[in-house]
Amino acid sequence: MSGVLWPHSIWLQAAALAGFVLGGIYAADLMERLLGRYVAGAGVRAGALLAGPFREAALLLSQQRSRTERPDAPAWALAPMLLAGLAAVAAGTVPLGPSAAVAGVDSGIVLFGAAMALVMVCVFLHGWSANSFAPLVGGYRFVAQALSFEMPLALVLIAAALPAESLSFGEIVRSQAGLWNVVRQPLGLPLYLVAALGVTFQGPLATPDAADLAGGTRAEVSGAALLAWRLARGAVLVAVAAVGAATFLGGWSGPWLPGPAWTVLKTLALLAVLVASRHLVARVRLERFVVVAWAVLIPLALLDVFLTGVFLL
Amino acid sequence: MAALGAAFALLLGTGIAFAVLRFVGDLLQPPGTSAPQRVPFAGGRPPEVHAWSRYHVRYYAMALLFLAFDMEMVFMYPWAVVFVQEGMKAFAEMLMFIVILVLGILYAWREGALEWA
Amino acid sequence: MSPSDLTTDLLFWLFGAGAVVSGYLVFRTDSMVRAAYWLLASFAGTGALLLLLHAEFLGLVLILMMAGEMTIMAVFMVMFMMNPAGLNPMTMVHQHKVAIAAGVIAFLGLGAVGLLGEFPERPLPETTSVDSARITADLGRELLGESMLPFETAGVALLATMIGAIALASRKGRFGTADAGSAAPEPPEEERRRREHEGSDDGGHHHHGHGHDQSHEHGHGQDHDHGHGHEHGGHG
Amino acid sequence: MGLKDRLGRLAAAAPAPVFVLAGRGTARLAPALDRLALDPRLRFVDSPRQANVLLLAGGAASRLLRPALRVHDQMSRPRGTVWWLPGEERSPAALRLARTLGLAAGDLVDPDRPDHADPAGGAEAVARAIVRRHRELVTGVRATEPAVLPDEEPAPWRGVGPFGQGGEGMMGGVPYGRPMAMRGPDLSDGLELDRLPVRLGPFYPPLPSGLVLDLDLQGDVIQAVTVGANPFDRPAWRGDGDRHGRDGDPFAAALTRPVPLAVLERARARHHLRWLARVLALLGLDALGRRVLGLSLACAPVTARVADAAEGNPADDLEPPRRAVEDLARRLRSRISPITPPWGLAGATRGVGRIARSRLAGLGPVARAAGLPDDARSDDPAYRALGFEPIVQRSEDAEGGDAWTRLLQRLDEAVQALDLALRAARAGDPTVGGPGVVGSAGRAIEGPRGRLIPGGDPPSARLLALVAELLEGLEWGDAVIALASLDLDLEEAGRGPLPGRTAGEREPRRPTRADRTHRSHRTRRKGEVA
Repeated sequence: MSGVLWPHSIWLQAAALAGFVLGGIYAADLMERLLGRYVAGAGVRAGALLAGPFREAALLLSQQRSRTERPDAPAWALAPMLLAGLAAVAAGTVPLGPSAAVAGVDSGIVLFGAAMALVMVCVFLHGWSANSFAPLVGGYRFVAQALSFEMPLALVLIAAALPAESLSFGEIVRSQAGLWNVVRQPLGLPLYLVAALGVTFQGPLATPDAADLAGGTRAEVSGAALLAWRLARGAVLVAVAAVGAATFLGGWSGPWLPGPAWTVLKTLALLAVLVASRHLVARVRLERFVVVAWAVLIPLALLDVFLTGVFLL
Repeated sequence: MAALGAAFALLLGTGIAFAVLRFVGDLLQPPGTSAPQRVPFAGGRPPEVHAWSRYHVRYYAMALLFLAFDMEMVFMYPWAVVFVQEGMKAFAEMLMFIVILVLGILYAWREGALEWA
Repeated sequence: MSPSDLTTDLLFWLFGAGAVVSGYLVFRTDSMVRAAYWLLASFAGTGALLLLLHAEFLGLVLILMMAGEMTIMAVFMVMFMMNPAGLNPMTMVHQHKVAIAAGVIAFLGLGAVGLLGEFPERPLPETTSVDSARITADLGRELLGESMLPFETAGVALLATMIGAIALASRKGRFGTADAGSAAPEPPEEERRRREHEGSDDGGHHHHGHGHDQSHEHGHGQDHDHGHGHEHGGHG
Repeated sequence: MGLKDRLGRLAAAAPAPVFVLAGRGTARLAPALDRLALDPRLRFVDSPRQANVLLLAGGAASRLLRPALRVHDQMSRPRGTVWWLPGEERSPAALRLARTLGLAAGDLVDPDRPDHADPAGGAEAVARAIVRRHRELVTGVRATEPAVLPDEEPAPWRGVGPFGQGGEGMMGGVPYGRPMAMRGPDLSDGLELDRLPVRLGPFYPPLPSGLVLDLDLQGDVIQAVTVGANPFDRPAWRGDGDRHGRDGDPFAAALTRPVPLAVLERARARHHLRWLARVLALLGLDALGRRVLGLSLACAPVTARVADAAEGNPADDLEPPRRAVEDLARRLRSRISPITPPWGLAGATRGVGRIARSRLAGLGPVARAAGLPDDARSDDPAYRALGFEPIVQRSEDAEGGDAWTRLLQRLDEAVQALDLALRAARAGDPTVGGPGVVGSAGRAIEGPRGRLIPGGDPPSARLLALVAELLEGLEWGDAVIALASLDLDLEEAGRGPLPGRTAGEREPRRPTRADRTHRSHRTRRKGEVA
């Protein structure tokens, strides 16, 4: 059955993955706009809403890319490219259906962890390279944030790997055949979502690109470079949501619908949660977040590993 | 191996696609070169100095804690794979891990090293 | 030679050369951030070589760890080095004779290990499908079996590292700030004389004052004051 | 049709990205500006890099000219300008500037011209002008505006020095045109790294409009603060609004003649909600901020003439915003039900921007947020007749008052103000103020930022004097929130002494306190506020 729904050709698989990620970016943008309009108490026109992301993209593409006086130009150019590449790798580790992931490596959670660790490099470079005050502060903010969420992110994935006896996401999904991890490891998903907000610098953890820095690392960026940055960030968001769906919501498993459809639906559900925080939760004070991440989130993640181990004995 | 190759191809392919995006943008609208346009934005006044400087990070103690923590954590990956097979032995090992990590955090927290300097 | 072998060879040379070249560029760039990330690129190339050797887990973990650690290194180097972005060109290499000698000796030593050391003769199976999951599991069993003692020792050593790092670096503490009751160190006599002699021509066109700017810089001189950067590079 | 045309047509349908420069007299344009902020055809952006249209709102104060031109030149192409220029600001200098920028007649919108006036206070005409400019730019109908400032490096560096990049030695010279930051003492952990001098304003969106700050930072912690000269330098108070009687400051008007209490309280509610919208946007909750901004507009009719407002106050329109604001206040306060958003506001603002109580006398909501029952309305018989009691935040520690209590206080006061306006409508529309308002010993008018005493300093000037001390030692994010929590208005601060003395005494004194620079070493602080 899955063979019909999941193409064998590597090119078709890559195209399916690209469609999945691009569609996810579009859906996330729509959800953010929709919720924003709702919270603002403004009306919605379907046409303007649906065309919005494309118009925005066209606007940015027809705008000049700005430069600063003495930027680190190669690093500035590299940041969005690498970020997008990492997002693609991270999305590639996720099995969309039962038969395969595009890059379903055996050490999937390590590859995902490595990609998310390198996100720190991208955001830091994006802030550093402009040689301007606000982006610089934004870049340094993200380093503090990343050093704090990376441990819980890795630990909850390790906890999910325990019952699967494997580091691959395919096995992690299969290990949830009886009961999803969201029930079996109740601490996992909430901790993962906090870390996911951190790695996508979204909502309360949008500290590097915050309004109090006039846009932070984006403050000096415009045109195609800004479009690239926003697309790359959206791609990370989709990848992180897809990994969450596979790790905690049973991935492709579900009744009635074919596997990939379940992956898409669950990914959309997590995307909605991540995106909703943008309009519902105020930005945190970074110092507070760092202390809370180390003093509360990491111990909770360790507890998650511990409890998982106890249940497996 | 094939999967790793695919991951590498994804990294490379996406990177190239974004490079093309940038190139197309530059074709449509060449990037700015004039001196007044390149002045970093600070609300209408020019900066006095380069922003690049010996930047005083306030979380250096936390960063050092991370270094040790990171190293400790990677041991957990291979251990997680064999946990079910090894049973009690692996559990005891895990306990030791968790105790070490929690002790580290506890010490850092008591010393106020997590707060920013 | 099958196409897959050819690809592997090509990738080997690509990553190997990439690791060497980016390792070289660490010392040829002026910017601390670039130096740190060239080193990261070099490590990533090495990690990719490990991947080609089917050590999937080790290769990926190397990249995972180095991403965080090179960023921390970049942050610390920018914090403590003069001219951190390399706006004024400078050389990152000092004490050439000693450096060359150390480099040659290290290369010969490592090369000797590579050429003369006895490695287990376990060629990869002919099939391309190596069970890297099994390799990771073997590593796990090793950590729980014969290597348990060194492994646990490493764990305790890392705890000691955490405590030591915090005790040294953190100013705050339960018993008051670390510098309470201590006096600032005096610069060495000759250093002070040199500063006075150099006077005000070392750098300031603006009001932040050159007077105290470099008084605590434990450097060697104006143009090549960057030696300590690499001491930070060692922890990787 | 080429790719460029297709893109242009698609981009033309997107909301126009606008960067707003608030010039002189924007208090008058404020209601219409708020309408523009809510307009779905426009999108206000945080940085000129991302804007296609620069909106100059108000007159060109001389100290704002050069900064405005710099921002103009920093915009990415395609760029264009729309100037919302009231008739009385149409000075020769302003017209010269318009010529320099190459503005066409259609790019100048005059809120006083009959064909530009509309029920939205000119907002519609401006929005249309911006959208037209945006469409012309992205479709290539009109050329982008060229840079105005000379194409000069900040300092000559090409070919200078041993490496030809202007630098010398390790840290010296002007590599690529600018020097490097140098080391200096640190307030926090004593590690002497670089003190980065950062020159901000007057158009830096995280700061109050017009505020010019010279900061020294170590990392993101502020080491020293110098408040620059106030760019707004017009001493006139226009309590009664412009010559059309529009959009005056009713609080200032009440110093010279009676003003209906309901008008004052409506204006107060609107003022506080407007402030709240800005703070919410700074904390990342811009969508909620837009809802609050909409509520603020609902509190006061846009073109309310202060002079006419006495003609009855149909208060029915106030009930919906009152309920909405009350609901928001209740949700923010509730500790038992963290079920409803917005979340995290307390965490983001608690403990940020504390000021010693002794410095807060007469500073209205900021003082009351710190637990001081300081409210001029308590002494006013008209308010007493309506059962007015000042709202005071009970703060746990004596040196209270932080951004969080200020947020709650202003929300509470907005509800109270709407309540008072509703009650006033039922109680025969009492008036407040008039020539009987005398100096500090007696009665004063309670403005939205504090006590207005005839001939005294406006509250913003007194708040401005607190800025330097407040910001020192704060992390950047906290500093922005602390500053916003004060609710500074640079134009009010620059206007000089409040009206209300006898006519002969109103010599046009130069604004003094606000105009002087405040160094962070404070010598003349004592007794200034108390």
